[in-house]
Amino acid sequence: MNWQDLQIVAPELFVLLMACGLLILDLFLSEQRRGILHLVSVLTMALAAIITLRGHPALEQTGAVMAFADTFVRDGMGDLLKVFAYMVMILVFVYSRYYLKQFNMYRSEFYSLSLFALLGAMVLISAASLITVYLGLELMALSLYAMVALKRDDRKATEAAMKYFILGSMASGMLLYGMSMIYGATGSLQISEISLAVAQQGSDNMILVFGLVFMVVALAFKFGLVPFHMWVPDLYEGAPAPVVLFISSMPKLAVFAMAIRLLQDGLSSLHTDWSGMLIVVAVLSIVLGNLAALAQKNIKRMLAYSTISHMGFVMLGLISGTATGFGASMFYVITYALMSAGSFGVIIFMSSKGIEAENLSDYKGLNQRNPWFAAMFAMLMLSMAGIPVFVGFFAKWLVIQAVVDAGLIWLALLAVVFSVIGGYYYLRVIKIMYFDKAVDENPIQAPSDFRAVLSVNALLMLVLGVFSSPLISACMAVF
Amino acid sequence: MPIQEIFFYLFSVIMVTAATLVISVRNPVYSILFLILTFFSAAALWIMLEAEFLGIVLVLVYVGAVMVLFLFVIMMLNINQSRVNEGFVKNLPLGIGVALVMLAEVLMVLWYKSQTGTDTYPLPVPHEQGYSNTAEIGERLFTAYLWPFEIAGIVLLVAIVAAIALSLRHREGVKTQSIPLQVSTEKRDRLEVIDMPVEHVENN
Amino acid sequence: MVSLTHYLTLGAILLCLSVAGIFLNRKNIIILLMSIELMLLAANMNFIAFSRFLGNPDGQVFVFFILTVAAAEAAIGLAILVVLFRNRNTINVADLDDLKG
Amino acid sequence: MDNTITTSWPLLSVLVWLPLLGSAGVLLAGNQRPSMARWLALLVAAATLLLSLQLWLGFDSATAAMQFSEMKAWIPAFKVNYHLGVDGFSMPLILLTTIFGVIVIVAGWEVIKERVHQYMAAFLMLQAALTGVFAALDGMLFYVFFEAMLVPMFLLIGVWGGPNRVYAAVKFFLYTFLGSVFMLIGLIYLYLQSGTFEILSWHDLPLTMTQQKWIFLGMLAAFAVKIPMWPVHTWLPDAHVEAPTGGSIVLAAVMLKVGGYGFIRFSLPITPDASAMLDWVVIGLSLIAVVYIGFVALVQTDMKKLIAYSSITHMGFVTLGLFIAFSIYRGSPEGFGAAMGVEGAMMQMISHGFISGALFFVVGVLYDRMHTRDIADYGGVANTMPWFAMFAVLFFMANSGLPGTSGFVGEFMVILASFNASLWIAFFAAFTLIMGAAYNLWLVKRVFFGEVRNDNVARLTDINSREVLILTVLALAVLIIGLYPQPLLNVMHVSVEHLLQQITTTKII
Amino acid sequence: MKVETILLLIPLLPLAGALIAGLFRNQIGRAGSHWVTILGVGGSFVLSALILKMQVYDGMQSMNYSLYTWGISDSITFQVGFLIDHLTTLMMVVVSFVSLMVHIYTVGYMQDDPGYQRFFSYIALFTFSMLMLVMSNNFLQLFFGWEAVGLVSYLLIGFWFKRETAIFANMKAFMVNRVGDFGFLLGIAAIMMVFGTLDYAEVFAAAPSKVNETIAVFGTTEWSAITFICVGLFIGAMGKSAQAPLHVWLPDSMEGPTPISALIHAATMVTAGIFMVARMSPLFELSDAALSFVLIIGAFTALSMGLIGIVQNDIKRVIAYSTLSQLGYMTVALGASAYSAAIFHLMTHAFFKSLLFLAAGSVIIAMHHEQDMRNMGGVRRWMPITWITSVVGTLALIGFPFFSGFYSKDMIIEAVGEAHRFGSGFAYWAVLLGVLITAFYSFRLLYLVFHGKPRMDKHTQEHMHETPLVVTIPLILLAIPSVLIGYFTIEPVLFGGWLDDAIKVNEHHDVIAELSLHFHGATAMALHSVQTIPFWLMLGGFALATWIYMFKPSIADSMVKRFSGIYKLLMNKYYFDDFNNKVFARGFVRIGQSLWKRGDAGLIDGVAINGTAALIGKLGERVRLLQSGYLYQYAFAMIIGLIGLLGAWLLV
Repeated sequence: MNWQDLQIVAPELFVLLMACGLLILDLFLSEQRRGILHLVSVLTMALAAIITLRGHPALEQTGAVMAFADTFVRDGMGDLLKVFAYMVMILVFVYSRYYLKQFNMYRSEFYSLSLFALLGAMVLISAASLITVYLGLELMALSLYAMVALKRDDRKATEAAMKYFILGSMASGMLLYGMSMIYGATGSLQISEISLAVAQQGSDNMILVFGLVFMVVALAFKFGLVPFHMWVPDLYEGAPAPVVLFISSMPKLAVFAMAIRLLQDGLSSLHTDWSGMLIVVAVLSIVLGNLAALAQKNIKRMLAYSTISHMGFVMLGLISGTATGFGASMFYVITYALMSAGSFGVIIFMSSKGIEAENLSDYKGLNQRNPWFAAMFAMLMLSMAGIPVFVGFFAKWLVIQAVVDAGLIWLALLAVVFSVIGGYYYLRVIKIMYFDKAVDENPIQAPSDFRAVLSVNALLMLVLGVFSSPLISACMAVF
Repeated sequence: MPIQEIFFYLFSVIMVTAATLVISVRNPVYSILFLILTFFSAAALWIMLEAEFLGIVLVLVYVGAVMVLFLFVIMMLNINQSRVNEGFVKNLPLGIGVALVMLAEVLMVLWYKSQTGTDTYPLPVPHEQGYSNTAEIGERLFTAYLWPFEIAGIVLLVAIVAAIALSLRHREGVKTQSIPLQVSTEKRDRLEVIDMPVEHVENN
Repeated sequence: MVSLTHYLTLGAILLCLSVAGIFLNRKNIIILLMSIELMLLAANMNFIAFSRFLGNPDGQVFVFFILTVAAAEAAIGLAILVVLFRNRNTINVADLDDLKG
Repeated sequence: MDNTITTSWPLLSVLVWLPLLGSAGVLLAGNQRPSMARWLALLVAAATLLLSLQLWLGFDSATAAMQFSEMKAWIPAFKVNYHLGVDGFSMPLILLTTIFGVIVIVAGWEVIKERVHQYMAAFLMLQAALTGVFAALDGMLFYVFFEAMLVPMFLLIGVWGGPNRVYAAVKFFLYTFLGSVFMLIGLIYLYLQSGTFEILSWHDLPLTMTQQKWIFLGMLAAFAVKIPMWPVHTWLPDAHVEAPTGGSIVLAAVMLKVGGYGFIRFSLPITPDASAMLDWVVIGLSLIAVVYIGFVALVQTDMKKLIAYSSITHMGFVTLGLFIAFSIYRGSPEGFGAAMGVEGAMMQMISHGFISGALFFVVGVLYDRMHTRDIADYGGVANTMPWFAMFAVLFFMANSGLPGTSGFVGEFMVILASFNASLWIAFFAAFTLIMGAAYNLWLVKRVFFGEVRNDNVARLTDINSREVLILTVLALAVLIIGLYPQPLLNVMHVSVEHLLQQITTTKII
Repeated sequence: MKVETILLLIPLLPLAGALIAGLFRNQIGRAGSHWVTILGVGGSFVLSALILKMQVYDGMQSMNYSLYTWGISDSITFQVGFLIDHLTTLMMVVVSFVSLMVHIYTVGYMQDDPGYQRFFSYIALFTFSMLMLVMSNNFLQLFFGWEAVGLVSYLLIGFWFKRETAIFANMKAFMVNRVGDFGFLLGIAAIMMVFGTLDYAEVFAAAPSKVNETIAVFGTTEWSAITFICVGLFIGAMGKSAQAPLHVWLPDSMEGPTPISALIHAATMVTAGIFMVARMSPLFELSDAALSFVLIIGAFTALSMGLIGIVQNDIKRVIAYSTLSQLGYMTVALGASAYSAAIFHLMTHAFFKSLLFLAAGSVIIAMHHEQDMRNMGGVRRWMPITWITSVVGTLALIGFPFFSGFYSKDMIIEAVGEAHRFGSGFAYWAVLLGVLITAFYSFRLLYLVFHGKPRMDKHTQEHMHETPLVVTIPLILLAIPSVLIGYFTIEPVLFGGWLDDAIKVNEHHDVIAELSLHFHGATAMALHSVQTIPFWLMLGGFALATWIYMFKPSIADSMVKRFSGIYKLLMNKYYFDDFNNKVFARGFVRIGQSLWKRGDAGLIDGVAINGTAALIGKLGERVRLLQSGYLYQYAFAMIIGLIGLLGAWLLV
């Protein structure tokens, strides 16, 4: 360890510091002044972004710098993902405050656990060793388990937490089992060394493939891909909205990085094997996710299934195994995180007076009650459905292009057909907001910062769509 | 048969049997006790693999702390044991079937499809005299794996925070310390100067 | 001679047992948690065996971290369990079906 | 072909973006100030129309090159450009769009009372997307506009539509969406083959027969739904019936043309060999559209549905005219009649725009007064609305292809051209003469003629000046095109020549 | 004034009148509307006559030029232009004259009608359309005029659009015409394919060289292109000129006001088909098959429609069937290659038939719009002018020597007798028999209406009087040519080569040339006719009618009883209408219903679209149920996934 290493991990250190600081700060704050926590959290994100964006001098020459005896890597992909992770976190904080206050959950644990989860995500994003992958993942996951259960007097929330926890632990057990096989076959925990060793052995070594299957299963679980998706709908429905908002957005970025680290950085020589496995789970996710979403009446659950299908689409980019494919997936996952955050922002926005707006019917006639937010939500839904000019379309385009490029036209066809089927349930939301008469004519109120951020979030779908080039280029450039 | 093999099979059989019982006995207390037995056998096997430090840690930390925590929770929740574990018998064939299929797949790989035996992995040579497994691991932890080590610490911190956040309850009517209140206390909160009218004592 | 395969087989058996345990158990969540411990044990067994046969202590270091994390995990899991029990007065797996569909 | 002609100022961009800006402005006017929303929308649409005249005046009909070109990199990572331009095919269609941009706004002037600003804004958005579709020279840009028009139309049907609007709106959306995603894959495939999204480069891209076949089928899925062809036409009657008058007008008048335009811009020049090989599919479906749909139109009881079905038969002529060329070239290499088919198809598109737009407006006029579209509820309207009946009969006659009206030109040319391919194709195509007359006249008879059927009809008042204005404009357009189509034909000649040259050059290497 | 300007004015004057009367109907008022249209049509007549004069006396050559280019497509230039030759001029004069008469007559006939201005606008528009049709120099414009006259006919038949029968009749008329146009359009399309042009002159010039061209039908089966073209065009003519079986619309068209029956459905529009075939003579001459077809259709029409006329009781319908029969005569003449005879009959027929119609109209006015002859009788005594003109018209119609109809009809009969073509034998007998029938129903009409005892009710009888001058003057003006025109024009039109610049006849077919050998002047011909069969047939018909309707009306009833089968057949018009109604009208509706309900709604929407949607919804519901809520099943799913992947990748 030296000063150099600390410089490289500066963003992580800063977040860690602030997370611990928040824990202490809470001790000195009375009930009424909790707003400071919120403010500090948001500021932390902003500062972390600045620190991350300042970059590292070595990055520009080499593309990646390693630290802590090569257990930590900092590269363009990681930095980009982290910056968007901060951005999503700001959205999470702003949206949740409103909800937390209403549901009597306005406590420091939410903030510190969020920051710890973020830290876990950052560790995961920058992992260069199987150990850091595991630890980062667990740090994130453990924080999330706890956050789901934070609404501890709620039957559904605790049930969701329990299910999430059991299945999550099982998945990490499998991940470890797989890692042990990879370790055994390559004799190293270092991802770069694994890569070299695998390149020599190739898929002739069945132990490698064996380990790979377990790792893919774990990844699929974290992404929420069929058939490892069962936790997703229950969690989305049961967990408090801010936590779902969190889980549906930020961790996807980290898990994406994990997939890149493990599959591409480590096992790219096994591409033919893992791409095949990803095809299977991607197809299942796209098909089942969209079908099941059709049958939902609960909007959170519907979005859960939609997440499943979206993650299937993310896989499409990975399948190709090319730089453009990865870039496409990354673009997808980033924009998805923003879309998802916005959508749950609206759900939180609609939840008032202690009632969670969970049923689709709660959105009836939103256009009469608040046209601006109906439009915002409509934009988010259209973006999710992949309608041009919203950014969701560009994401779908790029991953499908990657698939076609890989020669899997049938897969591309299947994906687009099911995205049309998926279009139906997004349209249904718009239909409910615009075509149906409002049951409750009362206008809806929300704090101004909330409204401003939500508007920016939704408009971003449009702006990122029309001016998608910079982000696409950025995503393409890091691979 | 060399002594090593005898011990290997002995501990293996104990471990597998215990593990089987963990998932099949009705009473969770028995389960946890069998789990502890499983861990003990595992520790023995690890020591046979010259991972003394981890063997000891498994017994001391894991069995000593974590399993006791399990036991504690089981006792605390006082779970009703009388009800039969429905579905266990009904699903037994399926469960065993699935487990066997999986086992068959794994073993197929380990035994036939690849050579993890003596071909690619030469039999380990025993360590030289004076080698300390603990020292080596310790050294690695604080050099090569410093960053993970730090993170592991944070993981534990998160566990503490989470556990407290989830289970700490403020009961009504119970007087507890309020740290923010204490810290933010100022002088005037404690000392109140009361301005009282001067009483005229009648001297009589 | 006890070969690597023996240890790996042992790990595999543990893995399968834990899987069977998770599937078969419909009564008690705690048994599920224990099954997961078994799964981790299986992984640990593999790591240590490989570490030994590779002559590479990294595997043992990993096991050390796994044990640490498993402890933390157990703590959080049990905390969630307690909260759940408080809400429902049961930790029966089959009763956990508010969320479905 | 890169010899595009650029102009000094970005006219096409203005035509695309001005309505969008206008729609934002209209939205800002808010629900409280409907008249401001109306006037603003009208102002924007009128300004666009005036600007689009420049397109006509400045158009050089002597070249097949793209004119008024604009090109900027949009997503350089994938060579997607913001590339606009028009040729003899797209220029008239853009004019059609801008003309109807004004007409629909006037058509909804006092009829729409709820959420006027959103209504007007939706139309402006629609106009922008349609203009964009016709002007786009980049595959991805085209697709973006192609899809973008779904959303405002979806809302128009769903919010201001009839009782069964949700079904119709969703059906409309998903149908077209489903069709277009197949095209998207085709576009992507073409990009991967050529390394660019430039449509004009795709025109020169060599492709094997297998590749062409699949690309052709992908495109067919999109355009067949859009135009629409049998058997993927059923969204159209539903959408038309439920849509508000303005929505029906723009749907029939402009939106359907996107399908025909797509065939011209994509299918034919990009996959000429596959088109030649599979032309029998399109021709067969076109003839089914003419005959089968003609029968179906005959028995409709809802006026809008009848007109919608008649739109399908008329669009059958567009596809027939476009694809008859291959058969002609097979018969004789000099391809006499091929150009007439394509030009007939174009004329049919433009003419159908005016006629069907007018017819939907006619129905809208009645609907505004009677709130029913059921033919059985009418009878003897000519007694109470003589002037209106005059216009209506004119448009229905035009719809049945009466010479002297625009409806004749396209059908005539296509039938003449198709005779060069086969007697029987012409035979079935000419069947429209009978079927078209039958359903149009029967409707006229039941709705306009006869005794005043009921009190509601007796209370009808004749058209007001706003309605007279719209009907007069449309009637003039219909008559002028019918009596003197040469200026329009002249615009497209060179482009048609170029297209024919493209489709007769094999791309298989 | 330049000739071109004159020619342009001829159609445009009526158009201007029509537009003014139609669009400014409220501004110009009733009188304004008839003045403007009468002036327009009158001007048109005067100018047409001027052109005729220039051709006859000034030796004006035929002109062929284009007005403007309608469109250019492929290598074809579609023009709008005029071909002015003798045939055209003849038609122009006839059309504008009859039209002018009808305009004047209408002033009286429509006096009280609320749609007065509209009516004038329509008939002026009709005149324009008809003139454009006859003046056309190409097929496109021909088709324009063709459909335009159809449109106006449609509008006029349905003029009283409150009447259910009227609007049924106008739709029927348009539809039947459309069936004809179907063939017509295919014919034009074939012309374009074979000749690569739609210009008459070019087509005619190239025609002889295309005799051997064929059109592929099925595989190797090929049809002669010229025959196909001619048959196609003639099918169009069958629609417009009401040849069986496309004649069904014409009797029903009598729902329109009487002037319309006179103008459109007797004198002008219905002869468009005849005119067209005559104009196309260079093409038809190249196909014997087509001519035979024309001949047989014409003969059948001439005979069968005349028979129906015998049993009709509606005054206008009798004349309508007579018109059908006469059109059949013209068609027979065409089929016999006696084009000029057809045109000649067309011209004479235009005068006497419009005269008859207008006379009938005059009666109808007097009868307060009663049209049933059974309620008339003895009208002669109140309406002498009408009676006399009617007698003149009737004599012309039955072909009484010296009257115009005599010359034209006799020429046709003789021409057919000379023709040697498949079907000419049948045609000859048909036209001969037709003479008898014509005479019979004509006099039946005359007797039932003008003679015998008055059978109308008291009220009507008391108000009977001769119609005003605006009605009778046209009658008189039309009666004059009905008598004289045949006598004076037979020589130039038929034998003087007047039409030679338009009509081309193959020498082998040239029956008129054959007849010219026997022709020694109009007077001689009339005198000679006493020795011919047609004359005696005519007299026979006259005698029969006189006997039955003047002296023994009971015979009529007993005949009806005795030949009830035939009577029923005739009364039901050979069941053409029933057949069309059942098979076509109802059949089409039924096909439409089943395609719509079963095809569109049932199969495509029901099964394919909604079925798919429902299936997807059901699948979604199933998939939703997979999510049972039970943790062990979730775990099971994961394990199955794991095992599946392991199995697939390790064992396979």
